[in-house]
Amino acid sequence: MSNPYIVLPVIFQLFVAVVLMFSWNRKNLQKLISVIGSLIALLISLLLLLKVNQDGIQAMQAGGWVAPFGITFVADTFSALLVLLTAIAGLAVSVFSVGSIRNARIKFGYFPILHLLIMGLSGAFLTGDIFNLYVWFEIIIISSFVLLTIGGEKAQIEGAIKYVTMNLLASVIFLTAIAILYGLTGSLNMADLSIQVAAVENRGLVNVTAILFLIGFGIKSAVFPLYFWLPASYHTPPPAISAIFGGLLTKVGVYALLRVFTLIFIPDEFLTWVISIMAMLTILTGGLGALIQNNMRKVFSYLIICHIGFMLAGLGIYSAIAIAGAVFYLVHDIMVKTNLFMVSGLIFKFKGTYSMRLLGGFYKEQPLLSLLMAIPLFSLVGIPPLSGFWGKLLLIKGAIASSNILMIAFIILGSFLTLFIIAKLWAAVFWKDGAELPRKKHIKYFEELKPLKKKAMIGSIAFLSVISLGIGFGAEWIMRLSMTIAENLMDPTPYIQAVLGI
Amino acid sequence: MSVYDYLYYVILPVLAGSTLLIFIRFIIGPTLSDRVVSLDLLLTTGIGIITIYSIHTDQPAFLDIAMIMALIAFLGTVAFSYYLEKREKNE
Amino acid sequence: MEILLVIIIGLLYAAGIYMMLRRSLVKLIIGLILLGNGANLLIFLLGKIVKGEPPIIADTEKMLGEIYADPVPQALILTAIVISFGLQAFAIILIKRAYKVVKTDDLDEMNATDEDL
Amino acid sequence: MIKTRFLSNLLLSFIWLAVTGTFSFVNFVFGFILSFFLMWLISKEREENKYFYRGPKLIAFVFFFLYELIKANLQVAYDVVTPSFYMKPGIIQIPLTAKTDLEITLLANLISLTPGTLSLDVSDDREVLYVHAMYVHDREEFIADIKNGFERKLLEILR
Amino acid sequence: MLIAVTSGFVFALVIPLIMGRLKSKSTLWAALLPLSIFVFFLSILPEIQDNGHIRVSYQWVPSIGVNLDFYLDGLSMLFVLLISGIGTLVFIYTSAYLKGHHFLDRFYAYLSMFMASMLGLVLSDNIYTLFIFWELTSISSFFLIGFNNDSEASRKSALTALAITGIGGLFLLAAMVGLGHVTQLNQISAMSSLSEVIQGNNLYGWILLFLFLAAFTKSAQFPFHFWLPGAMKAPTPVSTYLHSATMVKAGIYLLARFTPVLGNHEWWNGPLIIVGAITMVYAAIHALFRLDLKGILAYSTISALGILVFLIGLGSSAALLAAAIFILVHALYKATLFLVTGIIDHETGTRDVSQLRGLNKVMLPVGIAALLAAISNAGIPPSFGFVGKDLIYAATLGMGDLAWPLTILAIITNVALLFAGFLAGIKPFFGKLPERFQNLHLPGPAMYAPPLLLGILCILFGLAPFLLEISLIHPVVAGLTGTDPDFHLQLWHGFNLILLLSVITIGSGTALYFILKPSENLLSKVNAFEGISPESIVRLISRGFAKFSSGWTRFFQNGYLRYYLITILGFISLMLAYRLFTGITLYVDTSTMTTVTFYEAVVLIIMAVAIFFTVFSKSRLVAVASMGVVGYSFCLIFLFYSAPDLAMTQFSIDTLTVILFVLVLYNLPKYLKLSDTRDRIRDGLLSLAFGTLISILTLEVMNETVSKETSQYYAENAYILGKGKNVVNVILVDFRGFDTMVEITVLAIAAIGVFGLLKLHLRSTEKE
Amino acid sequence: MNDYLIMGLSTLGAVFILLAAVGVVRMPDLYLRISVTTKAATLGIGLLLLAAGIYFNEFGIYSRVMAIILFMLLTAPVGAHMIGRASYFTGVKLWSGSKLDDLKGKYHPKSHELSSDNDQKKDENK
Amino acid sequence: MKTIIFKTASAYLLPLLLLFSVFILLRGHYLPGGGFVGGLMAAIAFVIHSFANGIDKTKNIIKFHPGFLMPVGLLLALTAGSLPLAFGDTFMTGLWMKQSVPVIGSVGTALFFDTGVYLVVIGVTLTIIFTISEGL
Ligand code: NA
Ligand code: NA
Repeated sequence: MSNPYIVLPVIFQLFVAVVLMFSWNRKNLQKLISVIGSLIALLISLLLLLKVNQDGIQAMQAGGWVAPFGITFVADTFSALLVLLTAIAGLAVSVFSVGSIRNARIKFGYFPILHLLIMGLSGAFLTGDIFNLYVWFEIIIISSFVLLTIGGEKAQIEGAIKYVTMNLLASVIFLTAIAILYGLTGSLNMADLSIQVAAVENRGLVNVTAILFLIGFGIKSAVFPLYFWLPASYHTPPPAISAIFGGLLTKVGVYALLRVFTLIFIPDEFLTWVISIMAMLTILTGGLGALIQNNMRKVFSYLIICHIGFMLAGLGIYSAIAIAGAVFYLVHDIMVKTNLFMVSGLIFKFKGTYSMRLLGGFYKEQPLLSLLMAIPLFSLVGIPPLSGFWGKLLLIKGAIASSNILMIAFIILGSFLTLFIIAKLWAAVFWKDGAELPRKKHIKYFEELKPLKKKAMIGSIAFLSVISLGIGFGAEWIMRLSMTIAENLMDPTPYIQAVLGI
Repeated sequence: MSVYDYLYYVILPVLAGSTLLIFIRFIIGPTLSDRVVSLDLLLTTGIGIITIYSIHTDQPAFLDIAMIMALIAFLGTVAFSYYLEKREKNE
Repeated sequence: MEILLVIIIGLLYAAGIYMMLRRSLVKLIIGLILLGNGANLLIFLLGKIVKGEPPIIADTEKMLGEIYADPVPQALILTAIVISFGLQAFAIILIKRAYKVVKTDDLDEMNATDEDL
Repeated sequence: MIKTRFLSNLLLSFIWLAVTGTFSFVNFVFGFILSFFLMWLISKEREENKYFYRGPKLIAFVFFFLYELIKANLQVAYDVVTPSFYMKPGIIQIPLTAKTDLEITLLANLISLTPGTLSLDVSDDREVLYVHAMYVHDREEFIADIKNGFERKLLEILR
Repeated sequence: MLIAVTSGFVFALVIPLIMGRLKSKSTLWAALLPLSIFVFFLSILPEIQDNGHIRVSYQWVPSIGVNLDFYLDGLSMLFVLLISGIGTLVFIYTSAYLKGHHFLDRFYAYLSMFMASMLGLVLSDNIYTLFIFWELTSISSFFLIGFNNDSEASRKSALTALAITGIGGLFLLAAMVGLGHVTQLNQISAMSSLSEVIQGNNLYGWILLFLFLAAFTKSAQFPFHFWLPGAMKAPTPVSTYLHSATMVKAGIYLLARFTPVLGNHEWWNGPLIIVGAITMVYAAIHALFRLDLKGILAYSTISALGILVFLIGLGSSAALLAAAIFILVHALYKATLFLVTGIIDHETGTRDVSQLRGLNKVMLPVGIAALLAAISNAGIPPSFGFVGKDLIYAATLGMGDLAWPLTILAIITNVALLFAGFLAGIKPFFGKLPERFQNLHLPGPAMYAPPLLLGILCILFGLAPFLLEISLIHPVVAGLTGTDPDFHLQLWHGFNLILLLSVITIGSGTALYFILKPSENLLSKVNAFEGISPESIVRLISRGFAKFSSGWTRFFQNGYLRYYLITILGFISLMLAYRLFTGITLYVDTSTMTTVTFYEAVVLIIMAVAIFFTVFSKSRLVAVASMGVVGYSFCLIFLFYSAPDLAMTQFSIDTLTVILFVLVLYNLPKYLKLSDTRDRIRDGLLSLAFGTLISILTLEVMNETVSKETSQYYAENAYILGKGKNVVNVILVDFRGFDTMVEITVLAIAAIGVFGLLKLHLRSTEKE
Repeated sequence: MNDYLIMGLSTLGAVFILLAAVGVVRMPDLYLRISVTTKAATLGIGLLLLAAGIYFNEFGIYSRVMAIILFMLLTAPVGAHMIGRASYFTGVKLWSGSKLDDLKGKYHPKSHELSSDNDQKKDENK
Repeated sequence: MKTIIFKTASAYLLPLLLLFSVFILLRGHYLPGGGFVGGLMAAIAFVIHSFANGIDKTKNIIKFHPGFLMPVGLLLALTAGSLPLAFGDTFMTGLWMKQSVPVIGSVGTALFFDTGVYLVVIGVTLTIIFTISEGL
């Protein structure tokens, strides 16, 4: 029952980070280690997913202590899939960093921290212990905090302050919730909690605790009205960092919401109502925000919020099909958002600005690259059969099945706004004739880069684009996974069984 | 009166009362130095409370905390002095 | 005692939040620290507090006696304290850097990232 | 040099025994090895090491000093508790006979530990010690007290 | 069939590669693709005629029923032939029209992608793939409309078109999902038998609404029509292909396709008739005042689309027949007129009708094509248009009580359309050729042959409607009505009311042509009403929306961290309060609590005062020192309550934190009181509320009995299994060692971060 | 016997601490407060620790108690010296009843170098 | 700060505190203490020294950059955690030597793990404090 290798994706990243720290001042060696490490990590996660797919939910008791006494790691399809996606995004960002991160940053620990961030994400996905989840969240916060501020330019600092304040607030709320949960049940193991919480007689207290979790994770996943940190910060760090943030940080909050609100708390009517309202307003807020932005990265930042709303909608509708939709959308979004921030970074390397007003002519100048960039852009829109479409389809199905017309209206609104925004962006950045931009001294433009760096940047974008295309055209595979995941979430018995052996 | 009762009903209250007095100095200041001095003294008194408490509860393990406090408390004072001097130099 | 501690917890949360709502970066971070302290005390309290019985197995015994303080919350708080320390340390240094770069401690003057549309 | 190091090492090993509270040979050996390692670790600052061998004498002096401490404490206590102050405080410059770092430091600390007096600073040329005192009835008398009391006794032990 | 659909996509992908390689100047060969598709489908026409339909199915995403189910019946066949047939001509035309254009390869790519999507759309039997292809038509048309992407107007039109059709597409998705949910089927062809089930479901209304929105936006129905004239910014082949013959008809196709499933219900017929009627009249009248040839054609197209919606709304078999015919009629003459317009534009450089005259003298074949199309458009015998118009009147006249009002609307529309047709097809070619056009000459056959061919077809089908009747129209109507229809298409019905109406139409239309001379003056008068046009209303709405967006965004994302926090905390407090006071009976169980001793009380008092001092102190350092006192008090509480490890750790960390603060703070600016009293009171109340809520919550949770299972396990096994006597430490390094591992990693990251934050100064280093 | 010893020592210790506490509140200037408190408290704690040593009466505890006392003797005066000196820099005033201030003007205002500067004293004596 | 008194005291405090920190580390499994507090003590020893003598002097005493202790400690902890994998146990399973060692008691992976914590904490604290003091 206990599979010691579940935790390998996590441990391995730590190992890579340690090795990177040992090669502190040797930037080229660090690049090599990072890329090779990410590649191996990708392999490991792939094997893990295959294993889970084949043999069902895997659990591992750290230290060999019987659950619920030790820390449990659980790989079900959901977590294994997310770990795999993290590894994919990690590899892409690692390669992209090789091309785009300047040496000064590398000399100050960029790569080790990147790997520790990925470790934190993987750990959060795999852990089966609620306090351990908190700990992983903290590692995510601190590493993202450091990545956000490394180099410490004005904008970065300002963004980081907002970012970290609200995320720490979320942590405190999360910690408070854990304290109360422990006070109610005396347990920390999530599978055990599933049983214990159900047995608590004072449902009122359980409901209050649920609220705390909702808000704690809600802040992390940047939902309305808790999202403010995201648009304030995501556009400030170097694009490689934005990419990993945009792809994964909020998603881990969504993961936690989906996990906790299916395994530990079963939302009552009020809660699903609240979640639904939050989902709708999140979609609205993200969409409206993106609509008026001029900075490309801000547009994507707001779109993250908008699309988090979609995922939250799945939870609000709370049916297997809707949750499958949220999961599918999650999968798609991780790949695409990571890619889009890299795309914006690449465009910046050419033009030296993120401003859509100033940008232009990219299509004329770089037709093939434009075509490549169109893939993530239009995948995001969900032009069928690109990847963004499928999750939305499931969500609408779920909403229809529960006759939730209002939710459909908001999903349509969100999709429409996304479509319009991306089309606008396309028209502005790619179609429009760009003005002659002044060359900025502190930017190393694309044409000044070494060929290897050029290839690294384009290659990572292409890599994720291909995966996005794969998700879209080979939707059946992800669809089945999402369905399995949704079923497992809605009926956690196998999960509990795998962990507690009962 | 057993030694336990004596420590509990006489010594601990005296120490606690001293703490309060010292804290009053902390509150009224008026300078930062005054506060630092009273903070230092608070910690020292804390060590005393811990010592008595370890007798009262028959837990010698608590003495270790006293030991650590004795070592570290001093650092705070040093840091504040460091600060005061640096600030003075900068102005 | 518990009731008093509950009041202290409420006070810590309130104070932490009040400080976070100030305009000074220093106050903000002090607020975060207070808030973290509140959460730690909450964990401590909800693990049911016991006087004078630390979870240390006596020299002659092989397990804890009948009455002992719950070691789990203690371990959790230890982890939480240390983690918060890491974050706080970084945040405190951020004050320094922020002052160097932005030349102010006033949070209201740190809005550039939200303003440019 | 080797001798001083050995003595310092020995002293640290004894402190180890005291701290751990297990008075066994094995523990002593462990403490010795540990101290040796630590000494090696911080050994760059060679000049400081020679002081360690004076450790035992130092501890002896500490016990001797307790007497002075209690006596002075009572004097101050009286002033603290009684409503009015009898004190005549001030900062006084005391010329130093003590020359080495250790001598000066010990003297200063002992003065500080005595109630009513506080070593504020040593001049950069190590000529004088500035002391804040509560009862300065006469400057010269005060200086003489210190020089004949603490400083002389201390130097006797140290030299 | 799959090949037919996908070949377009594949072609789209490879064409940019091929075209670069082939040094050939002519790109005529590209037309082979649509041509072969056309031929292929023509070849299976007899099969449709015999069996009614062909069905092919390929699995794609079977787990949710998204499969490539293709279903070729009469209706699909009609569209397929239009798409591939006109497609062929457009491809040919393009090879000349855009000859030598820098991005011709891309143009072909988009065009074939569009064609493939359109084919997929009309062949799809699966509700989801129907939507997928629908969206693909929108997106490929976006690229086509915006093809001249350095022109701002062009980009704007592309955006508008995409916005309108895009949102419609999303509604289509909702409608389709709804249908799928109600019927539990994915294949449209299987749904007609469930028509009553659907109409009985409470989602029926929603499904209709969504479907209509999809169809109306795509087919440019009032009030969503305005994107279409804008879309005329596209190169003429695009206008021809998308905006007259095919894409705009997708909405019509959709309505027709679902007539058997959703139709025959007042909720279906009513809205369609009303919207169709408004659209056809409104747009027809609009067409009267245009100067721009393309504008005229655009509005007349909208009007024609209105007629089609109107006919489908009428729902009678006569109406459906009329619709089937009119689709074809309109496609033929409108495509011709567009192509002609393209030639005129291409050669003369203007599309202003008031300036165009006498072009017959320089480009006769084009003039002939235009004339033929105009005749068909006018419904003058023996054109195919005449057949169509007759059927329309027949349909309206068959509507019982409403017959006359509807017929009159149809007449008004037709009169205006006739005028528009004349204006576009006749006016430019007759009269005196202006001087500046003297040197023009006829473009190559690749350009004039396609319109000419279409123009000839306009007449040919009028003369011999039977060519189409059995082969094509019959299966279409059979599919739409679900019956075996009995009709005969013929040019001449004898003298009857319908003929009279036709004569009236033609007469008044022709009269109008001679009376009404479009001019700038007139146009500007009409434009005075622009303010209340749907377009400007939508523009107003979208401007309002943009304002709202910006207001909303700035309201929330206002840049002030403290407002963010207030929002978040306010939200938490509300939620907590609601749940606490509605779900829990508050009580406090003091029986299990420990007593307070004097020294504890002192510690708590000190702590409370220190907290206040931390908050209200006027000096940073004092605040920090007070915070230190709070921490040290903590340490004592931990000590009293049996947590020596915690006490130690808290103490050392607290000291370190104070040291860090002290080291950082010495060079900060003055610690000012920055917020005013009102703010402080507000924040104070919020904080107190939150603190109180947490306190109450804590009190309530303390009443619960905790399971001691976990701690009991640790108590029993820490030494026996974990070999340690300090249980907390055993938990930290063994039972929950993983936490500790992560914890030290956090510390390491923080240290690296601090190092980087203070040591790394980017400006002074190399370029990024 | 031990009990009385413990009670006696702890009483003495507590009294010294109380004295320090009263002193810190009552003394009129910072230097006096430092003067009074550092040692009184150190002595008090030493006595309390001694009481604990006697109570537990183990070698390990005695040695630890001695270690703590040693630490305190080592750190307390240094701390007092540090804060006193720093306070002098920052201009913390002496009590008005102070008799003399030899330190006045001896610190170099910028470098904080402290001179022994006997000239000044000679001047004063004249 | 240039004060002989502090300088001299710090020279004595340094070895004392270091010794003490090892003591705290080793006894953590049995009594309050452990790697974290131990590590902090050790770091504080150096911090005091650096306050008295300046960062450069302290850095000279330590033979390597304190940051180097972080990967070393992490690696030690990681190895202690992974070692059981080689014996077919899961990650972090405690392995113990059969016989207990004098002074230290039972020696097992947990001790190495705690030592890893100890080293990391020293490295972290010193890195932070040194970095920030250098900027002063
Ligand atoms: Na904390
Ligand atoms: Na510890």
